[in-house]
Amino acid sequence: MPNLKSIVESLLFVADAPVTFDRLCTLLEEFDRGEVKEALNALQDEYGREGRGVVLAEVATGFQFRTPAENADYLRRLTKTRPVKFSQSALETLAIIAYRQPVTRAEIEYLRGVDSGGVLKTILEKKLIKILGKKDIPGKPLIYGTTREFLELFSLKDLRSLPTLKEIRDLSETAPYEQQEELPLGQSEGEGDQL
Amino acid sequence: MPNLKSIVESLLFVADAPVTFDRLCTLLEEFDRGEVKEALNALQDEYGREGRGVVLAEVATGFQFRTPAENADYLRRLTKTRPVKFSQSALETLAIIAYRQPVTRAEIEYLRGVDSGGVLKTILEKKLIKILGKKDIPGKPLIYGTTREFLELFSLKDLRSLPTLKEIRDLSETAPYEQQEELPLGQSEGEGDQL
Amino acid sequence: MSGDGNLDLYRDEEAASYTVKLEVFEGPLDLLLHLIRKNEVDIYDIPLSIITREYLDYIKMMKELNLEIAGEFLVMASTLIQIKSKTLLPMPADEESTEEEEEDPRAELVRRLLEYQKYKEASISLAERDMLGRETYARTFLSPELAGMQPEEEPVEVELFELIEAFRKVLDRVSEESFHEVGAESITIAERINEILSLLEGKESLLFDELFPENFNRDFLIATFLAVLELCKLKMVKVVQANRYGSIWIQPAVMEGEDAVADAES
Repeated sequence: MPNLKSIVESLLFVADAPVTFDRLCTLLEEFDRGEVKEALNALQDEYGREGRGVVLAEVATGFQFRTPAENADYLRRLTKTRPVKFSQSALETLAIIAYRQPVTRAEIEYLRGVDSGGVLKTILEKKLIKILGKKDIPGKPLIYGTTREFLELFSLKDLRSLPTLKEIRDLSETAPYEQQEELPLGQSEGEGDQL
Repeated sequence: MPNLKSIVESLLFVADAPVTFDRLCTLLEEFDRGEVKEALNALQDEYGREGRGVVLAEVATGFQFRTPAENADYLRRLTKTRPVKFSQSALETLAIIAYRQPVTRAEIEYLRGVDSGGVLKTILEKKLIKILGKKDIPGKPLIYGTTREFLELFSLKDLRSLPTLKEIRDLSETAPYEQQEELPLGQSEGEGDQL
Repeated sequence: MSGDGNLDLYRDEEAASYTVKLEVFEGPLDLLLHLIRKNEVDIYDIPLSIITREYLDYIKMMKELNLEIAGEFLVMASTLIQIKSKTLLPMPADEESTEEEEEDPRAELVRRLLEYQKYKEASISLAERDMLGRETYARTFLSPELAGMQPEEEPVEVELFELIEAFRKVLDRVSEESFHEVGAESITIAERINEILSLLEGKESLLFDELFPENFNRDFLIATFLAVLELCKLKMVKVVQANRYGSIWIQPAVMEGEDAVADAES
């Protein structure tokens, strides 16, 4: 016997946008609208109690769990140190520097085919790369390499522990067994019956 | 006077990944750890009651609100995403890596008896395993281990909460092995995201 | 052929039209375990004649169905035949039987089967757990409460595999000739370059011999030489010798300074 109140609670919790009553009834077509309404009311009572960290808000577009305004300051702390995902361009640039160091901005841009100044600045600020010096060619461009922080980020002992492209490519190759010779399958047939 | 239980509830609710107890204490530095622990315990009691549509789970060394398994069918209607399906080879490889990490590809293949490069690449791409570095033996093979995402996916608190490996003495007597035939090995194609 | 030895009979319609039901096995060990269980025999005393025959029958059936057979299945077949022929050999006359008793030729296979069985069990219990996105759901999106807030610090979250995949994508776009293969060797050279540069940091010169620790191996030596050559080519170091037979010194050609960092901002 399904617990409708529990189901509605789950649905509203997982939904990434407010859910209207009609939508709820459509999702739960085997229940009648009165039952759904009842479950919703029970939830509103429960989440309406004093001192809850989650409330069931009814906004123009439907029902949604939200946090009460008085906790907002604490939530802000959560975002202070939110881990960020690298953009593909940052990842590419970092990879080129890791595997080709020491390398100049012009070389990076040649490989990537796009301007990489902004991205270089970002990963410099994150201290994942450093300026090793200047290349003694006309224009004296800066040359870049990775830092100790880079190794720490990837828990690498040293640059030698970086996997090579070949090692990754080998993963998707087919087994070396393919050139196996034919087995004398026929000759074994009789043998098995001997015992 | 801030209501710590309410604040912790809000924090766990908006966080998009499990929050460890230590992280919680750092975020709430003006409270002492004992108080935070108490608030957390009170929440666990509250969300542990019968018939809740949201439960407070302990996964990947942190705390996270999740929905109970009995509501899964209804939630599927909302998310419309087909549940993740794993091939037996992905599961076997994951199990070996989980229990034997750090482990090399050669070790995995010896244990499974088949080439596992392709499946390794797939679960690397899914971020369920990661490259830990290289083993300090001739040839310097890559070594693999499981990720936080692995723990989150399988609702594991940490690697210690993996069920202990059973040493099976006699195949023909063991009940668990009997279930092998019921594994939906063939019926997986088409539906779901096969790994 | 599937690299995993995953022989899925019902992958295409042609195969599905066969009425024979062939079970799918992960590999030879999986198939052997199945045969042992099916015949209800003791894994510590495998009747090789029966098991080998059934194993080969299975492979023969796959051949008849024109299924590709993973090489590992064939390797195991020959192993089985080998072990079987050993067990069929008459025991040598007991003259030298005082020596340690020879191990059962099946022992290694039994060990592997038991070990494999252990992980197969583990994989089954993994699959039975409440899986995120299957039995249990969490909020994985950014809450509206946090949407407008800009993080102050940004610890980076990235896996090594993502880094190398990004590099692979770059290489895929660039022609082969303009980019020689990146192997372990160039990593070592890059590493030595960094080490030499950090050794040079804040110094006016460095004795060439200092680059070689007491017990270096040949690869290390080559990498160090190539690193010094690369640094010369980049004009980052100068190699000088005080007199014809004197010590060789390495000097930084460009001093790293505050202005270098400032330039990066541009």
